[in-house]
Amino acid sequence: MKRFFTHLWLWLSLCLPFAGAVFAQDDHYRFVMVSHVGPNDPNMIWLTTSMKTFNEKYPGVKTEYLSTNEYSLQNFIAILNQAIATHPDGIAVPILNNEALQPILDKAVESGIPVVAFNIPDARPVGERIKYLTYVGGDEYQTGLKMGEFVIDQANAGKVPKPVKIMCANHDAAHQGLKARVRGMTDAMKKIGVPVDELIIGSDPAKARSIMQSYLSTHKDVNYLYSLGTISCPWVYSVADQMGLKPKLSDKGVTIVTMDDSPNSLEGIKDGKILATHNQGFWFQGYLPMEILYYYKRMGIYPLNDVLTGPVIINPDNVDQYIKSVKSIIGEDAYKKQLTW
Amino acid sequence: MRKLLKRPDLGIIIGCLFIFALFTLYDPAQWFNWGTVSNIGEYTAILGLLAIGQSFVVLIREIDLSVGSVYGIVGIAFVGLENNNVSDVLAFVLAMLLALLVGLVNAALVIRGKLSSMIVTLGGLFFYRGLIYIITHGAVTGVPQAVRQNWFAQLLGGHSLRIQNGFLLLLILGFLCAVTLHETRFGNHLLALGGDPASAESRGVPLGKVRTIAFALCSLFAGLSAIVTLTNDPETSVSLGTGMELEAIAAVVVGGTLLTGGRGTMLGTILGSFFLTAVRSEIIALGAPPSWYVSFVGIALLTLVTINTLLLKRLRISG
Amino acid sequence: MITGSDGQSRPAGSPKKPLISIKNVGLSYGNFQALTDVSVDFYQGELVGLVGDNGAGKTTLIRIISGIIPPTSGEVYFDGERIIKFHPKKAIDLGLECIQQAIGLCDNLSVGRNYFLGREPVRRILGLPFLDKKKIREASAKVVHDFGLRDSVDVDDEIALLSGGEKQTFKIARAVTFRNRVIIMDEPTNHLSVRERTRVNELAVQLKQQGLLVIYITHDIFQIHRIADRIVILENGRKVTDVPRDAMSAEALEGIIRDGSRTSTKEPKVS
Amino acid sequence: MRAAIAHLVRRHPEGGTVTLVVLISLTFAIVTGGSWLSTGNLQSLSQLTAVLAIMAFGEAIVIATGQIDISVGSVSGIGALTFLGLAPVVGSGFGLVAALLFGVLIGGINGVFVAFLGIPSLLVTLGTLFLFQGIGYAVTSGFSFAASNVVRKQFIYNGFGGGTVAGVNTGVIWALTILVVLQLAVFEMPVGNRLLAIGGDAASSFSRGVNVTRIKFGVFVVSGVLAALSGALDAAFIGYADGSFGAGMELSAIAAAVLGGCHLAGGRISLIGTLLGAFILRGIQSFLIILGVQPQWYILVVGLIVVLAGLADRTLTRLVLKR
Repeated sequence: MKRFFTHLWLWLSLCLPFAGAVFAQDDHYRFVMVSHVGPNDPNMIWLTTSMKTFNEKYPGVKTEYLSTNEYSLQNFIAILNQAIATHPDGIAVPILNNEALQPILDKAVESGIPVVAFNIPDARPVGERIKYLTYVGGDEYQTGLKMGEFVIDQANAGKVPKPVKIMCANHDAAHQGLKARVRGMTDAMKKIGVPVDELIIGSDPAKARSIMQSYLSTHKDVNYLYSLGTISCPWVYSVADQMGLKPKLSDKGVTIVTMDDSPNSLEGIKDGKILATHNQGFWFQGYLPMEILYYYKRMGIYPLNDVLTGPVIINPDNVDQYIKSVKSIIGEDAYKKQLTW
Repeated sequence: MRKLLKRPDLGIIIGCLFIFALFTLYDPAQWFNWGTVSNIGEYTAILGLLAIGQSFVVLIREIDLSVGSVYGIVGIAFVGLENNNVSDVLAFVLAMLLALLVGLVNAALVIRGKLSSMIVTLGGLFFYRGLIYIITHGAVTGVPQAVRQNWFAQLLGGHSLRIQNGFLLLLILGFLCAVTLHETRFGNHLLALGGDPASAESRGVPLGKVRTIAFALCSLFAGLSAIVTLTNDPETSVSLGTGMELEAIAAVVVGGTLLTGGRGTMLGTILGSFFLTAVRSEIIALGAPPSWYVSFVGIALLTLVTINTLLLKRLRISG
Repeated sequence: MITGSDGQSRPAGSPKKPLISIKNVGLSYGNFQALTDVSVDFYQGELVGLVGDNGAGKTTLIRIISGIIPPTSGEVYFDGERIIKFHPKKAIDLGLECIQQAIGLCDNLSVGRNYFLGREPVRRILGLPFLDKKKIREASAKVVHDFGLRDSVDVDDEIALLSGGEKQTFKIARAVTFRNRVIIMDEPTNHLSVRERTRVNELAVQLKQQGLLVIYITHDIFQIHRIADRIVILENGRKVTDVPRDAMSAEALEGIIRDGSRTSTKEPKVS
Repeated sequence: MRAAIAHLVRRHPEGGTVTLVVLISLTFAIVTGGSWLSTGNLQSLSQLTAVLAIMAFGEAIVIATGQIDISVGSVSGIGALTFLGLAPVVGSGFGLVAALLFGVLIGGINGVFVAFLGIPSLLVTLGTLFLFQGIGYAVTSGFSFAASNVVRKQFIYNGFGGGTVAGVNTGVIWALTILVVLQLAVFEMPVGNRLLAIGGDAASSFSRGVNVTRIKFGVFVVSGVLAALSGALDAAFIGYADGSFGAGMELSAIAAAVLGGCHLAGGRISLIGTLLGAFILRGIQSFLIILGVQPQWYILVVGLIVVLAGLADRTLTRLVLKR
């Protein structure tokens, strides 16, 4: 956590003094972010919004956001290959899988295209890992692990019930990031001997609710629901509520934890519907890779360490502050529109 | 008895009785539980409405693969309009007009363009989903609390006597459609067209009109199903309705309607929706591995369709 | 590959041994009896008229003989050998050609490919069977020419470009030009002009004279009475009459058909 | 003039698609200032086209008999998972054989239901689509499906999609080989004549002695094998596979076949057209990426193109069959 802030502040302090106007006008670069965060993931808007901010600062630089429609490594690689074939001046890309991406990205780097990893790192040490400049983002496994540890802490403090069994609601069966979150949660719960189930709910709301109801009606010992993405968080709550499982935060009934800093998660915490959520700094994940690529192209410098933007746990103690910052970035109006409680 | 044996929905009636008996014997506590019943009822309503629409199209030997995407786009239009301070009734009307438009476009391409409905609606499946992605940019949207509590949202999404209104709506519309299908001239035309288009035309059935109505009804039911879903739980996402076209077709066919047209019942379609929902629900409840239920839906589909086909063969032989 | 010809000499008169022998054949769809206990023999070198009203079971009987459906009871012998496996392929291999009313041509295929469908001539290249397109083209072009179809018909064009009459003529031509032993014609003169009809009837007689067995199905007793050697009448799935042509007049035979159909009104029909 | 065009189209159902490919390629090349035709893009495009085309060939063969196979997406996923799951354990040769055997097995299941039990193919393959998708999800939650460095050096792995020959992915060579083989089988051999006959009129072909059941069964097996091969080739190219592998590809494969001039009613197909159809679909995607358009527009454009291609094909056919 400390490292995260050190680097973050370092970078922000580096970025801000150079107003875009100083030299941006005569630089014509094209940076591409190839992403698996598609339109079925509400976080996409954070990435695109932050890239827009970057563009306002450097009007001469063209940025493009390319993503698959849903999680699919196969399609992702197809798009990545085609993006590389256009010879952009820099690429930002999540390392969905080391083995799959190594040959492609190493070749891109060799051909002179700088690469910045975001959202998912290559976990191997520098030297062995893919030759990207640096990594900006959180860590999916840590995200699950830290949330598990937070839950145990809170339960020990008596604020919430002790976990008996945990259900992870997974809306995308193929998404490796979600699976890593489940592994993190499972490992955290192993320490206190609590079983963790993963339920594939699919991404259609009606079907997802039906599937969860079926599961919960017989797995009555489940008292923690981990919604692995913002998208499923309101579904999880409404199902638990309809089934009379008392999801409202207290030391009884079921407790819900979720992921990401969407208005739904934040307002959910504020209203006491959700115990906690995670933020992995999606705004930074969109913005910083562009800055890093720009600095690299312009001056040949780049941070030698990874820039960790998360995980950060958002809970009732810090949620108000957080809501303010979110509103300042995406705007009051968009914030309200995305709210589905 | 002979009359019963000749019903196209015999297979699904047996299937439903079978799972009913099986689940009753195996897991009565879970099965006779209001939570389970209302859960199954809720999704049966959504799937059933989609499937009723699909039935009309399947009965005339066509298919509509676009219903999942239409469900999505109509739902998103409905919520989007409500968000822009359009009153909910007006939003409903406009969203349903959109559905109607989609149905008419499908019908026009099939009739005027003389295209196979599979091509037309496969195109629609892609097109409307693409439109959803582009319009929403991936944003999840909901409707304000106030709108959700008013009478209209309650009418479609609320409960009466602890039963979802959506489910009641399914029963009412299912009954009306069954009457339309078996007791009216339009229904007769529809079945004739499905059974033998050439003969139907020679007997003066207005083929174009019947086809147009069938496609329009299919899209309208898809839209209605989406709105029922969203008044109950008003959250849209780009994946709203993905893969629903396949489930709807599965429900229709499991319910005994022939893909070759002209034979089928609305009761069968509703029971088909119930069957798929109930089986999936029980499989999850019984603790099947988390992703295996996808496979079980496939197996259920194969089994019932096989039974239906074999029954039909026996029937054909016995004249 | 398959020529249908067994190289045997074909005497003009009827030999003692039947070529096709049908013994007590029955066929039922559930509780509907399409054929009941039908026994009939067909001999080489004769032209048999198979007559009956709609739904009498003519087409069903033909479908059994040409291997499309197996009977539910009874036996079928071809050239003294009992048929166990019913499949059109087997019938064609035995030298039996059936010209059916509705089916027999695939609209999407070219004239040449339709001509040889099911018995395509091949050239072996590296042991693999490749279509001998030259042979297909030449053989089918000859047939088209011999049977007086339009000169503009290109054998590489889809058969869908032919008119109904042309298609019927082509089917007959196909059945005739392969050297077969049995030709079955199911209502061959439907859709044909008067002149074409005469030609078909002449052809049936010619084929018989060449020593083939010709089974000619029709409901027009007067037409068949002029050319057939023997008339078999089916009614409600039963054989009611089996007489040499000279034994009864066409009018008398028509009477049998008319009387038979009066009792059939209660039974469901099979087309 | 019209007769001449009609004649041309009659003999070459893919004529429309060829014209479209030329037009699209020219437009794309000009609009992108030549970068659509860059070596890098063509390399990536050819690999993508090959994988989709192999699947679409199988689909086209099924469509030729008037059936449809929508399980191919799941089958290719199973093929990919089997190949990469077994390659590190038993070597890529056996892995590949196992993957293809699974293709045969699933194709065989489809074939039994369709050909022997007479159940509509749309439903059967819908069932197997769900069935094997679930199995794909289930197996990927416990095992790893990545090509190790040892596997990546194996000859078979490189020969089946993992490597390149003269800058061209080996998958492309397989696609072309399969195209030649199928083209010969469908248009130059008796079996192809019978296959098309079944699609045109199953009852007539049966009456001509064609073994309809066996051929219907056979096309599903072929489709299954090709789908599994297509999955294995792409998995070897990527070096990793997950549960989403092949998801949704069935619709692209059908779209490629329709674009290529295959009639869904059966009896009239073009394999060269199918290859070009796959090329168009993939080409549009790369075109949009070069323009910097979000790929979400892609499926919208695909939807439009499928319908427009259907309309164009319809017009051509009407022209052709006018007497």
